[in-house]
Amino acid sequence: MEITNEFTVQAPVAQAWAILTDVERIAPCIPGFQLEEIEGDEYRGTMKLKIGAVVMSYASRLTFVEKDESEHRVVMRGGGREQRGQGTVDATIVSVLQAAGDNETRVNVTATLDVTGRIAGFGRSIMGDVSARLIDQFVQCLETRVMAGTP
Amino acid sequence: MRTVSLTVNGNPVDEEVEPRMLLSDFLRHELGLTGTHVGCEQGVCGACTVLVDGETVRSCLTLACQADGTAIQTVEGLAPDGGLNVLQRAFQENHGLQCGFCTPGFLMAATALLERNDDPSEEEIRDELSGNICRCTGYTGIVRSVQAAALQLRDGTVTASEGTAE
Amino acid sequence: MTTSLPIDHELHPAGAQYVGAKINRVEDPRFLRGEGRFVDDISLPGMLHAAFLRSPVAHANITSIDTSRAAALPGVTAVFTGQDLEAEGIQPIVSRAFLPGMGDNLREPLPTKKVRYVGEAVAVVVADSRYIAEDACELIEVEYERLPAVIDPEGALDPGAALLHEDLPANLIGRKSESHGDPERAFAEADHVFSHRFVHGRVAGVPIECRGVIAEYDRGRGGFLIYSSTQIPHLTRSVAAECFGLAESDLQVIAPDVGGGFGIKAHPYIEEVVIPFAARRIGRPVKWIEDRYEHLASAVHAKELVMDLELAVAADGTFLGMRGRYNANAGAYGCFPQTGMVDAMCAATLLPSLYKVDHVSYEILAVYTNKCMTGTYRGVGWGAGHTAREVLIDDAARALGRDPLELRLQNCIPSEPYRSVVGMNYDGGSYQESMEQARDALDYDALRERQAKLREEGRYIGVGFSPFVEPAGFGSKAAAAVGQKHQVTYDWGSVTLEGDGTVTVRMGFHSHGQGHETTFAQVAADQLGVRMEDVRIKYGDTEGVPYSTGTFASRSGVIGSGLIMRAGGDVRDKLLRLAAHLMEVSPADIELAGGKAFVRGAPDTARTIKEVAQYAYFGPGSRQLEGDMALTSTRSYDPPESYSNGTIAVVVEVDPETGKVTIERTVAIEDCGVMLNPTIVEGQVAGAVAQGIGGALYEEFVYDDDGNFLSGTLLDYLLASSMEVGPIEVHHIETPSPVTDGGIKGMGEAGTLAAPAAVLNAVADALSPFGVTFTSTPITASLIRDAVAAKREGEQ
Amino acid sequence: MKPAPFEYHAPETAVEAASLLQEAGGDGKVLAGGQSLLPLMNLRLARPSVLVDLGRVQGLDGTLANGGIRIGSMVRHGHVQRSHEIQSRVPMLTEAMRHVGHPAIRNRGTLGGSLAHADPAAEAPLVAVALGAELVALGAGGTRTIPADEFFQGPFMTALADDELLTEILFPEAPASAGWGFREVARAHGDFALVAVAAVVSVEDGRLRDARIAVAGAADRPTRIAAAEQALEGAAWDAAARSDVEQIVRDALSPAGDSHASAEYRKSVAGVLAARALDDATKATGSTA
Repeated sequence: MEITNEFTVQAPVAQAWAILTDVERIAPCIPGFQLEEIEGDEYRGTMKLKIGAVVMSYASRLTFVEKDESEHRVVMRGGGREQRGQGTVDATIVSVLQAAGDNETRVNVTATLDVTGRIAGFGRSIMGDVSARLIDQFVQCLETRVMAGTP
Repeated sequence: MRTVSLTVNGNPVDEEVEPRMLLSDFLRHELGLTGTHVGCEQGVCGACTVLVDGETVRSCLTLACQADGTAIQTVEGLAPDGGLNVLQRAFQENHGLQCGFCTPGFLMAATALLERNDDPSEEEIRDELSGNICRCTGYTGIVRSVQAAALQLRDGTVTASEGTAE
Repeated sequence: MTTSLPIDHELHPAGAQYVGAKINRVEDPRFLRGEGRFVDDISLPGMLHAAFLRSPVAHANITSIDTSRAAALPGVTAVFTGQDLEAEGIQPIVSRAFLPGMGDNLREPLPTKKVRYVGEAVAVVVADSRYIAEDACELIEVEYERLPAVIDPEGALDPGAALLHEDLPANLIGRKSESHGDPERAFAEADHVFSHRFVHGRVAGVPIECRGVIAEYDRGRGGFLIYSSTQIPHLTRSVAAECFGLAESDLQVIAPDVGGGFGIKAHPYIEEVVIPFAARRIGRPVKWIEDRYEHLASAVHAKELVMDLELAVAADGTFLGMRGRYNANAGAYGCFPQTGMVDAMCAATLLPSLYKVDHVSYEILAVYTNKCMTGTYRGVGWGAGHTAREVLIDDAARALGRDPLELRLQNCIPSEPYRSVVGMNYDGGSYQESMEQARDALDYDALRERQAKLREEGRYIGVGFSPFVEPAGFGSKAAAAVGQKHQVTYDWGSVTLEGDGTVTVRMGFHSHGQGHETTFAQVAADQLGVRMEDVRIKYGDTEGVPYSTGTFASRSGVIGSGLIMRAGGDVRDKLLRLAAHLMEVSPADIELAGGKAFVRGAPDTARTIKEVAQYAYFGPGSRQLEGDMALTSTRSYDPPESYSNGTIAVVVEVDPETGKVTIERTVAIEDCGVMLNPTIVEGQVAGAVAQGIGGALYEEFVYDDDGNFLSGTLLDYLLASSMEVGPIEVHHIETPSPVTDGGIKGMGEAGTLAAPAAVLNAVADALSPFGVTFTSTPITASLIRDAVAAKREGEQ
Repeated sequence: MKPAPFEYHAPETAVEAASLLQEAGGDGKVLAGGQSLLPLMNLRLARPSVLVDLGRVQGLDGTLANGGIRIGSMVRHGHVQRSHEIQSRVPMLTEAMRHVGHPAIRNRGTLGGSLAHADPAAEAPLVAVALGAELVALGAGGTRTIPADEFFQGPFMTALADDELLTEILFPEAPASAGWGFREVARAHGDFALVAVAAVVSVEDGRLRDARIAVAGAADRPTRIAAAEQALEGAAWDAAARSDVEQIVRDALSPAGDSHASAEYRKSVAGVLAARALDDATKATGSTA
């Protein structure tokens, strides 16, 4: 499953790049994510996905596969495994940053998701809506908490 | 564990249950009333339908502890004398069952219907029973059975709870 | 002819009063009182409860399984994996090859190396309760190395496709081609050739009772007692015995009351090996009750076929030839005993159906994919192939400007016995008559007028016809006729007159809705002149009843009645001799009826059959009779091919803007030869039709491209309710079979086999102003609306 | 298919319930009718560690009519369906209940539970949005009133905090000139809506006024179609208006497709049902527009 999303942050592209590639800084804004340890290139933590009454907790890890500052393109690979149950999430997230003005950067995110287990087992698809909602929350948090505190 | 006190088919029951125990499991495995069947535990098939305070309820979507203080009726309580009541007999006479697995749920749903309305149209019967799935009969015999029971009840010759020995 | 019986051995011996009557079912009261005894209603002392951990991925190597945390959970007795079974030498279930180039398919009860579909059992937990067992399943840690999922049946044969079974050269299960007549020429000379690719959706019977197994091991005797919700207790015993390396009689398999089967429970399953294994290891009885997710994900699916059909038609509408290619998406394993070829094979061999067509060819293949294995479901591939053919015929009729029913009547075979070009031996029927009767029942001309009128008001009703032949009374010869020569059937039954004058019939045919306790009691009572209430039908326990391949493929009615007529006839002869001896007359003068034996024409001479039986068991005088006087007989019966027929017609209203279909009326004309009990025939027809309607409009097992299973609840796999199905009228025609005992033809599958085509044809007929046609099932509201919209856009 | 273990509480007051939820700190869940929650728990998709059963809480199962009507959050769907008091004030809600599952589901399921569950295809949230209902939430911090438009925030997501529960729902009084329509298409009777539309409109001097059109099943939450409402203001309900509304509603939505219905289906049928619901609504006003 592929999910595409675009959002805009109020910051010049260089600054946005610096922030968005700094996992420790953006981690608090990833909805439900709790960063627990960093080992070398790998960021580990718990991802708690809450969709109404449905709560899925994943032991997750995140690594950078590609970080191309000249093209402002970053590829991350994430993986998670349900803490109770057998489901997994694997994601490849490609983000491309583009200046949209002096103090504005457009971020294009394409996530390729491979979800297995109970959550993947339904005919009614809400994944698209859910991820759009999560990205909204992420951007909102980014703007109010991370960007606001950036000189 | 929690204590629940209720009546089942008129008999008082006091039991300790784990909060997560489903009412369907409680009736079947704690009380041994295996006439109530479990077909999906997803709230769709209706096989586990029982009457709680006179209303149809999916016992797989009810916790036993939620039933504390209620009066429950199950299929075993329909014909206490070991015969068949009007509705049950109508099911036999109109081929309203084949494998018999969904049957208790249909009987309970039809009992609640006839309790409220002794002259339901075919459409009303189909609507009221649409939460119960039967894979054997194509519903033809079931609808006919409920119609036949309603007719007898309207005649006034029998009452719903009246049992007849086989 | 294979069956010449003495005159006494007939369905209606003198005095018969039950066969053919509408008799209420004798098994009903226990179900109506909630006193049926299904597997989950059984509890054995000391019994533990099992839950299976199932694969969340479609295709992967198992790199490790850590069960330690699960095993440590309080209340957990044991956790077993494939390694545990392998270590004790438990053998795989084998689905045997039967065509050149085909390989055996071995299925380990629990996989040791890889998983091949979402829902495949990987480990089993045994605990004090099902609740705890499920808690423990969540604590098992399995590492999977993912492999590409093979989902598409055509892509499965690509050279680059991932291989499901490493011991096989490809994902091909088997392939076979046949040609009859000269189809090349027929197609070359045809004025019209109609063709389509039809994709039949993956469906299943979905009985309301899921499966379930209880096993207990008798350490002293070294044998098992296994309760299973199965249609085939004897085959289950055979397969389990083979897996454990035990003699068959070391296992007792009991199928108690079974809450519907529809073919889904006509296969042995791995749980019937794993649960006994767990019971043996632990030394206590173990119960496993399949939950609905497990059932939907892992009990057999069926009928997923990609079918390429061609129909050659002459200018006057005569059918000249048919060609078909049938590719079955058979899932991850081969089912026992038919293999994954079953649906494609059944679909192809019934290609000409009731049409007089002299040139037919087909290619059959089946492939392994990372989906649940397929097996039999009411109507099997016959239904899928039937739908594809009948929809194509309606398309052809529209293109030719012909009435669909007339075109069919023009091409229909005669009523007399007929050998189809592919070699099926139809035993005669009411092929044309059933179509005409359906037409009359609908008041066809008036219906067409109403249709035209409503169209002017912007309302769309339509009618669809689906005439059918149904291979039934499935014995070895019928199996061979559908290409399944390897599926030998074998069935015995016994009839015993007890010392109290009651009659016990023992047979392997299990009853799970068919009403055997009634119909077979009717047959037996007529054979022995006893009252029906004095007959008991015993089935389901391998220790208590003779061998049977089992209840499926509309076979019990024909074979069971034949067995009872044969064995009952033997007992009747002895009963007549006993009565004659007791009454000091000649056996030829005795008549049996209503529980009494009397001298013909002198009812006041009557002695009750109880008196005669007591004379046999306890009366010293009876010992003067010579010869074997055991009041019991066990007989077998393997009937010749026989075919029911009929027509299903459906009237629908369709909302072209929302795709909503309302079924206004269903008429089913059924000719199953001599009927044992019309009430039960009608129930079988209506039930089968409802499942057919479900398959046409609502039901489908959906997998995504990664092999995720998207139909794990009954909210996803939608079953039709009383609101969707609507009223079903059943009409009878009774054309006795000239070849079966008693002229009986099997029945029960036709509705599921034929109703989908009637529904699709009716919807297409309703929407004919838009030019919409269908090439897949199910036709959901979304599919219908989108098809109308596509045609509308195309016109703009 | 059995629920994971949890701690169970059956408080007798709403305040007690709220404080139990607060103590649970995000791992608690309200059990109202349970007809959506228990299937999820049986599937172990939901596994709250604390379950707060509102079944014994006093005062949540009543109705109070006063122009509009206040309906307690624990009023069961079946009661809503049968209540003459509710039918006389919010007949659209009565009609919508016919589409909620089946009788046995409606006998347990509650209005508040359905709203808090916020299924984007559910009927009660749709009606609440269409009629401009207000939802009253009680939390440890006290009571607040949330307009339905703001309450639904995404698929199964609401404005309720973890420690809040719904106590009542206020449906405003409808103007005498207003008519309503409710249309739904489901795969089968009682199944979730593929698409449903609720519409309210008044007719004054042959012109449409104050139309409210809301759609369920075609967005991540029940959604008003403002563009269509504006287009109808002052218009006559004729073939052109009808076709405009159909088009506007369709264009306003960008639903996802799934194995039950395509995206195009949901968009298009939303338009069709909007027009039909408005047919019903205008007819119900008794005036010609």
